[in-house]
Amino acid sequence: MIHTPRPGLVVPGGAAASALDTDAIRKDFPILQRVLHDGKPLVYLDSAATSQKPRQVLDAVNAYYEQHNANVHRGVHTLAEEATALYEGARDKVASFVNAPSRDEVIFTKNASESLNLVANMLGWADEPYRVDADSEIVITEMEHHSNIVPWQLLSQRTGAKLKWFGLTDDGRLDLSNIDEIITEKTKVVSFVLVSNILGTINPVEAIVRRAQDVGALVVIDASQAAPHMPLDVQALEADFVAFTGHKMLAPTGIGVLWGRQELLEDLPPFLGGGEMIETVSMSSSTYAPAPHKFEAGTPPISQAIGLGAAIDYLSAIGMENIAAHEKEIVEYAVRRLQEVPDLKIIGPDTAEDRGAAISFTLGDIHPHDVGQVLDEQGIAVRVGHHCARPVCLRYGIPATTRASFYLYSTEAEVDALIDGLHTVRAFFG
Amino acid sequence: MIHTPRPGLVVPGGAAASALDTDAIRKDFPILQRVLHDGKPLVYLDSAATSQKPRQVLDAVNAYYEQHNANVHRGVHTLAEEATALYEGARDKVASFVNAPSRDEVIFTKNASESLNLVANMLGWADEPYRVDADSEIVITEMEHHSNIVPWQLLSQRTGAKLKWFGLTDDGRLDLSNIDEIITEKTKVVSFVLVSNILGTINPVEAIVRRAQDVGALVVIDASQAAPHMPLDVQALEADFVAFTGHKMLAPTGIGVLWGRQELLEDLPPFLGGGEMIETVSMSSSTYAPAPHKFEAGTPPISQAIGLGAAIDYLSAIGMENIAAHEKEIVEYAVRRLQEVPDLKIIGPDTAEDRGAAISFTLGDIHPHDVGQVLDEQGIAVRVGHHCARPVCLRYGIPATTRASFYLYSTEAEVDALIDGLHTVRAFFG
Amino acid sequence: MKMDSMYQEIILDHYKHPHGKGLRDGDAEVHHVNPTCGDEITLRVRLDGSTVADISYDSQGCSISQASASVLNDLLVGKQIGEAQQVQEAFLELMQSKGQSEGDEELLEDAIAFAGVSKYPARVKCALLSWMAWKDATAQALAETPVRESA
Amino acid sequence: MKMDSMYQEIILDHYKHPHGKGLRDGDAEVHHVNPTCGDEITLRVRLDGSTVADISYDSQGCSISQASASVLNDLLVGKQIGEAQQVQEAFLELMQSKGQSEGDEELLEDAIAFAGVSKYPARVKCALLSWMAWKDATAQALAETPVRESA
Ligand SMILES: Cc1ncc(COP(=O)(O)O)c(C=O)c1O
Ligand SMILES: Cc1ncc(COP(=O)(O)O)c(C=O)c1O
Repeated sequence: MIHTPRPGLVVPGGAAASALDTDAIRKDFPILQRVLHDGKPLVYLDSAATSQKPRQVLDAVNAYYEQHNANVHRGVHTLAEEATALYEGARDKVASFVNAPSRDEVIFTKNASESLNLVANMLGWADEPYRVDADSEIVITEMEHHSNIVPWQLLSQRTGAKLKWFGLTDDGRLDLSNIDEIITEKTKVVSFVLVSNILGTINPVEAIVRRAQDVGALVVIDASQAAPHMPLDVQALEADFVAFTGHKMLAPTGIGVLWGRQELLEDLPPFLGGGEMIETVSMSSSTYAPAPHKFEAGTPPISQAIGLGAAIDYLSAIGMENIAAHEKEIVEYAVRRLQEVPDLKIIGPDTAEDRGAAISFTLGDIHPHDVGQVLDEQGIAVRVGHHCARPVCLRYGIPATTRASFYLYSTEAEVDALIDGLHTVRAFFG
Repeated sequence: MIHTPRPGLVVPGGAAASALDTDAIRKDFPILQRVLHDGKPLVYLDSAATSQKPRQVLDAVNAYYEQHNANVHRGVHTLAEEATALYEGARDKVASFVNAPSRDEVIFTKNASESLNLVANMLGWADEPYRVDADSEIVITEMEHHSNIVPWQLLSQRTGAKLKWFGLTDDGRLDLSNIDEIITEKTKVVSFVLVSNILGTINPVEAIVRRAQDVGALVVIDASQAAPHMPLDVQALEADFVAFTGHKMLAPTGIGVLWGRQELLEDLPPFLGGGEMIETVSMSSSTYAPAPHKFEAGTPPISQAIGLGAAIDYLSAIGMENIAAHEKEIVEYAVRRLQEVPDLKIIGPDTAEDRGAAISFTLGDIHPHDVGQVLDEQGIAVRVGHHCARPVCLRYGIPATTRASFYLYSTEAEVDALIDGLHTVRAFFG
Repeated sequence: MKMDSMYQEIILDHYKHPHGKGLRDGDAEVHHVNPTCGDEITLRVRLDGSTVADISYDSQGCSISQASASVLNDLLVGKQIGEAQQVQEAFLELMQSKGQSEGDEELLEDAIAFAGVSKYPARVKCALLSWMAWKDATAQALAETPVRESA
Repeated sequence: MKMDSMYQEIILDHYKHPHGKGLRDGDAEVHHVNPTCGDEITLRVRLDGSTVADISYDSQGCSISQASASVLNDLLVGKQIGEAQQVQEAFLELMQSKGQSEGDEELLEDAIAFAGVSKYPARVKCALLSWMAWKDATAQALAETPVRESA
């Protein structure tokens, strides 16, 4: 019933210099064998947008549908019990993956965006002391993904709360110099990204959390670009909520996670109402189930949670430390080689220090759309645009960037292909 | 790239008496070959909770992940274009399946519960004339699924609007005798279920819609138990919103649909904020994309929408008319045979007239949990409990029911197995 | 049949002929619901010093929840509170054993018949309903000891 | 290379040497954005009776959107509004043809070079940006005909 992953072998004692056996790993990902137009093999450098999926995850989902599919909870028949055990088993896996003190703190959502909206809405409808109202301030940063901007804008519009944010330094880091003016006694919530999807920056959690705790503000961390790439420990982060999304970490689309501190989940009001999230319903009023169910209205993403569980098994068998080491190596190599390309400018930190596996850049005045298109002709998939972080583009006065992003299956040979591709782009528009 | 379904052959000119070739259809559903404890073959009579999935749907999802997986929209690379075409192609399929005037009226959600919450929230934040406020009335019915009760209770608590509802007659139908008192000039929205998941009742849409239109109220129809089983035509229904859920109609979990009239979708405010749903974002404010994207924040359920598209292909190839005819035949047979079981009482209409494929009943004073458990020992999967419609149980003074529900793969032999099983239950607790 | 392991004779007996059913005077009353299946119980505890003088209840639900309330009454009435709590904990442990434990017969007596139920996650809550209600009511009775007349 | 069909010489020429770029006096001004990629255009239309007297624009974006604005200027300035609208409709049709149409060379002239772009859904919007802006600005100019001085 439970699938043990057979992921690419980890080179024993693998140091940073060769942390992963990417040859073996790549064999687990059917799509990486794909050949594009003109016989060009796929070079997939868009994992920050979404990751590819290993066979083991697809197998787990198929096995669920072919043998155990049923609606979860409330069923006494065999399939319903099996489906419930698999679904709740996935919750256990997520809880241990992020080192949650309790499995009941893990809420399944449809994606990170829903997780973040869930928090914003809970705080809008909460009682004191959590309630965000016209006297409150909400703090975010200028490098947030739109999914961690718009929910707070909506909350601010609907409650009258003031929205504030940390600006950015020229080298793509948070400007915390005015932290005491940004986070004040009025601040009810501070929400920020752990690893930026556009700049690649890894943010200094501790400094922000310390200040937020001093003023009694809740801390929400958007770990969408962290959970897939490095060990994540919600207790060490000392956050109140942590959001991430399955499809960027080998799991299917349609599954996200919100981890939240138990006492908060108990105190905060529900968001979506419906089946599964209730304790008892009469026509005039209802009471709600304890968390996490209180926040999971309707038939949950059952097979997607099971797929996420299988993805976590796969990642854990390889080891998040090893994955992080592998990516660091690739990023170091990529940062160095990219800077050899004339007119190329990295937007974000231009070293591998405190940065994740996404690198944005501009190439002279060739528009990123054109860069991406000509790279695609060579089989190289990169993302172009504002990467759902338009304020960052505004900040640096650029319309868009080209972004290459890496994952456990990425290789130096793929970086080389990218560099060659960029030379072709320059020749074409030169 | 697009998978043509090879569903069970339809007997040519199939009349109601033999509308479907269930032998052929059952071969498409791997799980129906499953054997449970003691070598008992699975008799799956719980399709109202969730349907099983044909190979064709699983194949479409696997093909997506093995060949085309990428995040949709905003990508210029080949995979992103293919994924976008498949995802948006699924929207086209849904639009034509429900006869929507425009594909832009089809919003993908995670399930029917989210669809219904989306409407309730839009109306709470809307401007006049749609805004639900303390002077407004909201109308539902006593036979709603919790997912069409709790969102309106929350809206009523949060706005001060008054929640009203239609009661039920003793034979499990809506009591519309006081329709003019229930739906009044103050009514802003009327939301009701097309086919009850607990009683099986098919409701008289026209009478309700007519009155709602007279007073200028919006009409929301919960078609979760209708879309899988009969032709659905949103234009003929004359509703403003129609919600349903993929997992009950052969599609994966994690996908729901909200259809809404275009001008309403244009006028109403967004619900979840984030990537994909915006037009342009700056730190201080944002503008939103046109519908449907305005209501689809974050990475959408891409593979799930594609799975739903494949499910619709499968259903359409068989023909919704044929499916309805087949189910009607099974229901007629089941209603008759169930009434042969001593002490068995059907909760809901006790004929096949205007009823769907779910039949609830009580069996003397044997608790449904015990009925379900003993049936499970014989390989028969039914659902027991309040079926997320507790007010119906309260109305009829029962703690719970046992529910058998049918679908295109159900057979009369399975009904026979159920009847035999019920006799065993009686003998056991007699 | 596999179900024989769930529906032991003893369970069916208690179900058909419940012991101590009905509401009588008590020091504390609680109402517990199993939202998954609608099983409900109103339960009262009467203490006499440190003795469980009576456990009375009104309940509706499946054979498992009914039988378990009856067994609860059988086992705990007349015991010292400390002993009764020990039995309650042993029963809780048995129910959470997922079929891995047979139960301590000396402590649990008839209640070991529920060992089979522990294999069925959806039914464990039914078996525990009355026991959790008793635990809750006892805690209340001990905390407040307000004598409560029957309604 | 497949991309040759998108990046025709003509397109690259217009991109590198855009015609009529810059903002001049107009009767109506619009600002259009392609949210998918951030391409932006500010476009003004000046009418002289029923003649398109000038189309001036300030834009940033990819080669396709830049070249398409330049071709728009080339083709429409000097035409009667009715004729210009015909060209605009033909261009829209070509771009929506998903690579199935070659375009009417007599009507579209240089603009048929964009036929290849129609195969790339993500780029069609780039090609259409200036044309939709022109359509919008012209409608405004015709509706109000308020003379607007350059800012
Ligand atoms: C009538 C009805 N409405 C709404 C729902 C909710 O669907 P979902 O759980 O997929 O959100 C269901 C199914 O559970 C249903 O039967
Ligand atoms: C940093 C960050 N936050 C949030 C999100 C939103 O995730 P999703 O689209 O799965 O909701 C993303 C990815 O798109 C992201 O990169």
